[in-house]
Amino acid sequence: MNAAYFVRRLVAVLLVLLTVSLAVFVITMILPGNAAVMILGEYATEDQLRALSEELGLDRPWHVQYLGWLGGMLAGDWGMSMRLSLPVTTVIGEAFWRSAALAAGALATVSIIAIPLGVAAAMRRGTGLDLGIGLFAYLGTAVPEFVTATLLLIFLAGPSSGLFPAGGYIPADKSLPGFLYHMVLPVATLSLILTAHIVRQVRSEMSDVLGSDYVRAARLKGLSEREVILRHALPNALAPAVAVISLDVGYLLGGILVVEEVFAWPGLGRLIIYALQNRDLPVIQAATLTLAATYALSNLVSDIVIAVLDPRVRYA
Amino acid sequence: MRDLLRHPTGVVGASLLLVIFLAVVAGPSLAPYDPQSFHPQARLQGPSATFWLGTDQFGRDVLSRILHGARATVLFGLGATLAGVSVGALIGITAGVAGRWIDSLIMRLLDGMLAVPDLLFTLLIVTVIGSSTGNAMLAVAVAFSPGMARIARSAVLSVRTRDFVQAAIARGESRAYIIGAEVLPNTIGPVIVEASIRVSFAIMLGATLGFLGLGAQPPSTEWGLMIAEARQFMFRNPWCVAAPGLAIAIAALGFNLFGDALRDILDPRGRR
Amino acid sequence: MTEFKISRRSVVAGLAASPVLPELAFAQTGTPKSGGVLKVSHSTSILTLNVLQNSGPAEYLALDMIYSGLTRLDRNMAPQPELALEWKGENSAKTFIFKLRPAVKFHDGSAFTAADVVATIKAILEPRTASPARAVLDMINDVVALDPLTVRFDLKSSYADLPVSLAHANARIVSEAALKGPLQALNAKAIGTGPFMQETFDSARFMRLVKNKDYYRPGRPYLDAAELYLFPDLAAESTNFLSGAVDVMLDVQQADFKRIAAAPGVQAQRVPSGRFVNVVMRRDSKPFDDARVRHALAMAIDRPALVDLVLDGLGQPAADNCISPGYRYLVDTPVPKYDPQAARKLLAEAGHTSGIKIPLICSNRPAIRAQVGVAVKEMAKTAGFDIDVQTIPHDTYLANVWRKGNFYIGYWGMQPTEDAAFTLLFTTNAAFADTAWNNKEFDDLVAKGRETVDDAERKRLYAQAQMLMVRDRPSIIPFFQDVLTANRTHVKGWRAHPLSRTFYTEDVWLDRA
Amino acid sequence: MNDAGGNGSAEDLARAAAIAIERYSLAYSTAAGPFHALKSVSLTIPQGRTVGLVGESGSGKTSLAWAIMRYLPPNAVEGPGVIRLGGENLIEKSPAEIASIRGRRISMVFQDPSASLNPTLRIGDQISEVLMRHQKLTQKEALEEAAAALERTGIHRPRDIMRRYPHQASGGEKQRVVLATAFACGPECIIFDEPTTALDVITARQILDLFVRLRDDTGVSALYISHDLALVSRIAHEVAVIREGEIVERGRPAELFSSPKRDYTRALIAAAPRPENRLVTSRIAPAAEPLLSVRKANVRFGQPTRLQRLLGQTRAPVDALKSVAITVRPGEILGIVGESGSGKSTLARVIAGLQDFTGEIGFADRRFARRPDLDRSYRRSVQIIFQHPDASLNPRQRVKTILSRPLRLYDLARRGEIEDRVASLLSRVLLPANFSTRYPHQLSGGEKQRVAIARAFAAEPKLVVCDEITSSLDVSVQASIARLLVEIQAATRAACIFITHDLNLVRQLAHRIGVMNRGELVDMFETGDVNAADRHPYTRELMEAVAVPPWG
Repeated sequence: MNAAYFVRRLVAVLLVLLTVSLAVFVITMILPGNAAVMILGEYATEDQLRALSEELGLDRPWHVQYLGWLGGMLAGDWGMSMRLSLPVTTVIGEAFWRSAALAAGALATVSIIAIPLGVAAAMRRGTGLDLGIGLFAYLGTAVPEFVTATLLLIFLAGPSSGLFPAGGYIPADKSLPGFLYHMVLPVATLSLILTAHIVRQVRSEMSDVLGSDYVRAARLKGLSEREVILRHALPNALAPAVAVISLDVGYLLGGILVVEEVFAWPGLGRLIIYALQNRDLPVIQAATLTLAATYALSNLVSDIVIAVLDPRVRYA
Repeated sequence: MRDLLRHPTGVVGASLLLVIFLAVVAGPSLAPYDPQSFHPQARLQGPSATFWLGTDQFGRDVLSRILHGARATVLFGLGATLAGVSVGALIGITAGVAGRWIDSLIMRLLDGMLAVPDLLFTLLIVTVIGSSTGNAMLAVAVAFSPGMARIARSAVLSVRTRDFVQAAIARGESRAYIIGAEVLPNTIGPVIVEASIRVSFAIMLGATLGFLGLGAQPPSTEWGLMIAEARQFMFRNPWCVAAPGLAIAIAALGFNLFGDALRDILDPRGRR
Repeated sequence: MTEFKISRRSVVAGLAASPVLPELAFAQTGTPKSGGVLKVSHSTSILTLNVLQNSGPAEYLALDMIYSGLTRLDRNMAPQPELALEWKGENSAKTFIFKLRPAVKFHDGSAFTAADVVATIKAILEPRTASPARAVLDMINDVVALDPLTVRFDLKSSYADLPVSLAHANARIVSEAALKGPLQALNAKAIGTGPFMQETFDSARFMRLVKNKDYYRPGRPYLDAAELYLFPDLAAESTNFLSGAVDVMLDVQQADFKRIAAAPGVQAQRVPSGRFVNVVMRRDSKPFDDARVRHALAMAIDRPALVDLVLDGLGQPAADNCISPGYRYLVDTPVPKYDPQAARKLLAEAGHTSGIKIPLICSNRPAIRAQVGVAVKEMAKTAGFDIDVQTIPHDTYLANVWRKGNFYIGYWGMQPTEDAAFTLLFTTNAAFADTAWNNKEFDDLVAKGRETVDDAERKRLYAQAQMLMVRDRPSIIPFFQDVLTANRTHVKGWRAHPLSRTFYTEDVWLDRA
Repeated sequence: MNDAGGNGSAEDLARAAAIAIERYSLAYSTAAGPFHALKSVSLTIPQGRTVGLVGESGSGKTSLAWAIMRYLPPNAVEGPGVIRLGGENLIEKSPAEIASIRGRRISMVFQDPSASLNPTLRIGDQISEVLMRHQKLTQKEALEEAAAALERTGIHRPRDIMRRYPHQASGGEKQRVVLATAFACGPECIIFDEPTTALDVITARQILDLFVRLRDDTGVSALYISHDLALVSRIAHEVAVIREGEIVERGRPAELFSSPKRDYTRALIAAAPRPENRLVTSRIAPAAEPLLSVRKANVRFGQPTRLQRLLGQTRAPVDALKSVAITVRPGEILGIVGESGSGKSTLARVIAGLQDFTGEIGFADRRFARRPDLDRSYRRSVQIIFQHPDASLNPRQRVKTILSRPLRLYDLARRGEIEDRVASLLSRVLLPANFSTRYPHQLSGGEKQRVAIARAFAAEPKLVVCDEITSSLDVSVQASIARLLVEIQAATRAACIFITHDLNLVRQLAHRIGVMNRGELVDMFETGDVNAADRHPYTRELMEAVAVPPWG
């Protein structure tokens, strides 16, 4: 993996983030009913609204605000949250790791379940197992997250079964088992939909590989079926599978928004929904940028993993 | 068209879509009750002879609301995807055809917009232009256009290098003719396939917006909103959540299966 | 503690609509035990701890525990001594002298003196603070500390209910030192004199308050600590409460009340209150300038059915009179009967022979506004009103429609006094006037009522004011909402309060078997 | 069905034979009913002998290979008949037995070496795994043996190659690896499925020589499947011709070619291009004024842009054309020959105005220095025809639209005349008029190429550039297309640049031949002086590598 490739990719990520920051800033700038009204709420009078918006700098020309904001972002001073009167960095800092835990849990679960399922479906193409997996894959992608979350809530966390806590969060340092126990349902919801999506992709990648010339050549060399699958087919199907999973990180980050809202998981997703409803501009801008940065970096990481798996990319 | 019927997922997909299409077109006239009228005495009842799918918290007939809501929900999905596809395809084709710096500029912009997850991107836009069905549709369309642009662009690039386009260039055909008669007709296939699969995403995105209270607003009969409103009463009458949920699943499944079948038929290599 | 007696008439009205009602009057069983942590779940986030500015339901609970005011309302809305031991009004309630409780310390150890009271009241009266309490205290001309434990209030006009106004949730006493710094500092750090002290505050997740050992009321609070957990999703909150993970569910949704009440080990509480949704009809705009149109709409709404549909029976029909049961000077005004035909005839008389087509704006938060909007639209249809319900985001409503639109849905909590209720919306220069009623006779009645100390005279004045409201109907108030809360049976002393601003959490104890 | 030699019973013949196939039939069940790939085929491969199997695409030759290797798709339906390997009937073998036979007693070499090697595994491992599986060697021993096997193929620095990944080796090297793997376990028989088709002529010749050497060293019997009759005849002891699933004729190469018994064999032999039967009789005066003169044509690919240079990604640019100069005289057919990557296609694209270049193009009396300068009149008089027939026609247009496009573009026909002008164009390329309403996917490869030719000549061009227009067609179709091109060229007096890698074919129809290698024109000569002394060494090397049919 030569350094030039790495540098080029990093530059691309920075460029992407710059575009996102500009887009997010412009979008938040034209929010109707500005933040001051939201903060002071029903009891504010006109003069108070003006005073607060001056204080928040909402009246300066937008490009001045953008440069000021961008400068601040780079210098690590992400400003103060308008409603929570806490520095944005702390607000996002805490929330980010909680969402990261959910995302990691979901990605791990998906990799453990979706890849073997996809491979099995491809190897048993046309049999009952393949059709069953296909149906599950279609159903999984046809049901929105909040419906799956609600169903899990009723059946697995309801007073009758009481298997899992109905949402809520316990910090890992306080009690790790409690932390993991509360993660089960949110991760299950996210994994259900992601697995459905990825099984189909892995299945088609694997069936491509199984139909390839080099797998045929391996079989015609008299290698056992196990050797053909493990040494020849699987390694070649893994690289594209990783690429597909990294693309779905965006899908996952979207799903987190809903899952955190339903299961009261105080992560970045819920922070964004709160910020959008309360027009908390600095938090909206910073949180969206963080999510976009995570997604861009996850693509970079997956590129590296792919390079490790596929020599053709490594020695490009 | 007939090989669509020989294709298993195609048949299932097409039949589901037929049901949905029937609901969209004939829904309001088929509905046994007025979707808004209250039946206070029959609140939150399960399916019965009089109310085939039960009633919601105001005693309104769930079946009638689903039939009326088909139009709002499915046309929302179709409209958003159509708008997103046409805008996206336009951008993608210009990037593919123009090439050089225009292409890389557009691609950089698209990468930027694609870095933000679809749902978040839609939420941002809806918060800007206010939450209503129309605005939500516009937001989903804008959120879809980068993905579509990328697919349209790759379709154009793959066709551009084909010999029959090179032959046209060699003949000295005008740029407009080359794009119009040679490139475009051969890029429509992949764009249509992708569009039909994206309709299911659009429907689900719309439902999620309704759930977060940022999409369709009361008294709309959009299915996502119906689920959001009925969630408080789900323990007393699970049907008022299950029925619209099922409807969304059928619509999303229908478009998904149909899209996949279309892709297999159009892509001669046949992924099956 | 005094049990709360509901006047017979309001119970009957409430009962009519729902078959089973959980037992209301609670006997105090067992002797209170100290210790334990009370876990409370709530569905609205705690955004700020600035007691002068807050307005969120869960924020009132947290700040009621941390801060205390000069006086405090008991469940009969009578002002009880708190930081002020005693008070007396002079020259016909134009000046008041308050004697303060000695040897009280703030949580940071600093002493509580009259100077803190003066600083707090001045801060509230300062427009820039934008404190909701200013509306009920704007009759104060000056406040002076006579000595470290005595404060004198000089009022612009005599006002008998000053002790009640000083019990306002946002009129809690903040230390003078804290008020010297930037107001925003109060948002995240709260130092009061109340029974509990702030320990951790993570607004997105949970808040923990611990026992204030040197709280001025001996033996209180019983609890070691209280933890408030935020559940934005109602379904998740109710499931979590029923599975026993939390001890108290602050607000129960009407839809869930019956199910939670019937659950084992749960005690659901319901108390009528003055919280209402009103249909605002600006009189200075077409078509509501014609009284007949307003009366027609009033008759076109089936109020008992509305209570059933929207509140699931947990409330009482109202007669467009903002004074609800539970106020001292309530006048029993008849609830208009649902008579769409009469309404249609009245509309025709007013020139609208073919009915009226008009948009009704509802903010999307809280959801009850849109639910009432949709129900009114349906009910008024047969009376000839073709209402187009439009739901819009809350902040757009605040910025463009509230106090500007001619036909929209309002949502208001119960006020501590009749005077506060009238001057909130209906007097000409009310803090949030939006009906453009501007009735001089009504203004005089309220102003006189505020000044008279004699109880009988005040009752007569306020009765006349209420009759005027029902006659002119500045806005339609179709029902009053009950306050609903629920706790596990091992939680003792947790009571619902009509105002839901004061919670007496220091009296709560856990009867761990 | 005549049998080879016909002496002795089938059994004893079979015992001596490495592979004996008797009355074997095979059909594929498809949606449109069963497709009979092999119809009662009998074929014997004697011990230590090489049998060539020659047929066109779709003749069933590859199906026979799969049948022998017992690697049939699920929709295959086997009829009666027997396939014996050293006397054992393979059809009755269990999958486990077949797995142990494959690679040990019988192995296979495929057409595209780069596709049959696993891209994510080192080359050494892909050879050693066969040895470990069949010879039960340890990994170390297997790697040693693999290195030895590679050594035997004459590959230089075998240990270095073994550590590399397939994408780091050349086509020739990869085919040597595949051969080493096939010979590694000393099998009784090896099946070769067109092993040299994907390679350039010189490497192909080296691989063929290697095959002959290894075969003679090991005495292995072999089935060599190919569409190239001339090539097979040089290495096979016996040749069988297969057509639509039936073996039409078999015999020793010399007899077969000198006295073919069946018409199909005769047609196959005739179709194979032979330099001596010239298709072109016209003479071109050497001193004639050139129609086209290309001077100092340079094309460079991969020139890093300023931004890329900035970011330090300077990949070395590739010079596709290095100051090439050629001239074409009116009515002349100029042949251009070279391996893939020699720049011949780039030259074609430069002349047709599809590729930016530096240098100068002179046409008639006009000079062009840059691609954008090539105006419509130049583009009308210079037309190009591409290699792949199915890619050169717009799949969404009918033949009528495709052919009428040049007529409208250069307004050579008024609206009314279009219909019959198209008909005459079709008849000129020997296609029925009713083809005008068909879509490209309804035409065969040959028919599509005829439409492409018709489209080129519709513009009444002065010069037609043919870029390998016969390379992806079957042998018999190739011959007919070549003849058609020459007839039309003679009739219209248009000049033609005929680009190909097939030296035999170009010597049949070109007046002059240019030879290109790595972007340079290394040689240019009248077709007759092909064996003259002053030929460039590369030209001579090419001449030797090309198999010329043994007869005559």
